Amino acid sequence: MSLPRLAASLEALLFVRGNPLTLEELSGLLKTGSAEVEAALSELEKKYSSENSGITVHCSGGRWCLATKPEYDGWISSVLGRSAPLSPAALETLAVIACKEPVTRSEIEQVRGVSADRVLASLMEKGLIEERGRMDIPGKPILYGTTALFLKDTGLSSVEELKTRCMNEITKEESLF
Amino acid sequence: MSLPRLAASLEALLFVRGNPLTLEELSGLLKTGSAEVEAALSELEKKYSSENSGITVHCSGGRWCLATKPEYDGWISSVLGRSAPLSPAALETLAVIACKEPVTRSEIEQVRGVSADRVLASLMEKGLIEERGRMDIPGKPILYGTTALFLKDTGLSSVEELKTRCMNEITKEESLF
Amino acid sequence: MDIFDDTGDYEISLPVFEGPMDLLLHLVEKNRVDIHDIPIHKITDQYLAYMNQARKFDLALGSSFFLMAATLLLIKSRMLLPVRSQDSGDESEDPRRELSRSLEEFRAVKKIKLELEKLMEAERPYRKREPGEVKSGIFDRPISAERLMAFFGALWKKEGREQKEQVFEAEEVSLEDRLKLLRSWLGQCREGILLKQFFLSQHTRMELAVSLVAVLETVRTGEAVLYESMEGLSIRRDCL
Repeated sequence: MSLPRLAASLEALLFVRGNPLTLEELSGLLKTGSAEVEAALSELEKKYSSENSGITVHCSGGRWCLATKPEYDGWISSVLGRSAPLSPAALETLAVIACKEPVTRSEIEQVRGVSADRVLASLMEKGLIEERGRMDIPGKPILYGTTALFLKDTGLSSVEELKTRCMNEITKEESLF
Repeated sequence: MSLPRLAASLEALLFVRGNPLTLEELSGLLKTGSAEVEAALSELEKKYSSENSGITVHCSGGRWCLATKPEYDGWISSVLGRSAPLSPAALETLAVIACKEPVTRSEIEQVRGVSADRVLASLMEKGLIEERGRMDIPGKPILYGTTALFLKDTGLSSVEELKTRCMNEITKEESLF
Repeated sequence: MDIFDDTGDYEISLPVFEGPMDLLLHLVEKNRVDIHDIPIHKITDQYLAYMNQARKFDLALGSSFFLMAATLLLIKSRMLLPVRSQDSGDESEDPRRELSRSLEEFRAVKKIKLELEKLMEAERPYRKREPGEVKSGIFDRPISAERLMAFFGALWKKEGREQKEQVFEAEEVSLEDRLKLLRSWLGQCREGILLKQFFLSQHTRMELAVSLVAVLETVRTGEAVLYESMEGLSIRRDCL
């Protein structure tokens, strides 16, 4: 397949699959080497940047997808509305869950020192966390964990990546002393 | 807004919104006249056709959306397999229409108990249903019916055949009890 | 209280803390003390001072703040007790140990929270496609007549049942019925279906409830397995 044709196929593929895909997945689906896929991705990137285009290829967490260009964010938000950013309490709860998943409500409350009822409901509603069954102890408390949407919204490839990133940061800071 | 800029905004908007939009809706969202929107749409169309692009603007039933180019259909189907089947909602709506055609939107919604707006647009755009004139009652609601493509895709010779087969099946089941 | 407000101006509002841990960590960092050797006397005083200030400012503090205050006072009183000689070598007897560990954990969480905020902020402007009915111009061909009939049949029965409901005002949804529906879905979509989609196709609470039982039943008998797909929790027929 010629490069422009491969790039067009890639574009169609990324468009149909709304979810971000890794280079390996793309290479598998397109039945071509990852070097070719990379070339096609940068071909697309070039096309979107050179033109007056509202969309672009976006990579985060090692996964590629089509997305609107950031400079249109303000405008799209004004037209379609934007979801409110998470409250500090919600972010903090999400951090605890990402850290310890699967985790019960009482464990979360212990770490934060405050009730987590409402925050959990709101995070569930936003689709950022989900129930992961129940713990096998008296009372059978619900276990919570993060979702695929959480990864999509943060651009992380896995929850482990988050931990690694923070650990590196902590080690870096400590080595300063 | 300049035409290329408007076209890019339109592209971003159509991209984010998964569902097709009418010219009036687009004009309202873009806060510009429908003539300008039409110009921007044909600008996009031109851009997609002149280039090696995998996607295009697509209009059906008076609604616009971004879609993959028809020539990629076979390839995407083979690559993604059954990843883009009709949604259960679409299938159910199709069943209602096949059952009662010609039928108005409000009749469909009455049977299914949910709004049929989006699903109808999607079935229209897939060419599985079509408008069959309007009912002669106040409001003159559109009547919907299945298309020849629907018969081709289901392998049925007529809609009556579906009804007969279904009736037979139900009778068979009921005779078991 | 200049630990909270360097200007000393009481008109300026007090910082708001998410919880007692948040306040405690703030005090530890403000005083630049070692988290493993907290000057409990000083920190407790400052903690209580904040609570006093909060009352003056009409800031509603949750019961959790009072619980922590009690814990701090307890630790403080334990620290005042003379250490018995046989215990002196035992480090684990330090009443502050539990608190240090909690604070350390909370500090790690705060770091992750900041990282998350940064990541989400960076990702937000890149809008992805909203899931819609129209994924592309393509769809599966041919539509199996059987699959359509399954819906057809379900609808037929539903209409019949709804009429019955009007008479008896009771909803009858059999497990068998839902199981059959689920199985027909599973049979048609061998690569699996989104649980959410299946549940959304149910129109009444009773139908929904029985559908859930149907899902659990198929999982229990090993007929189907639940798995995590990119779109969410899904179910598919267990081919093995």
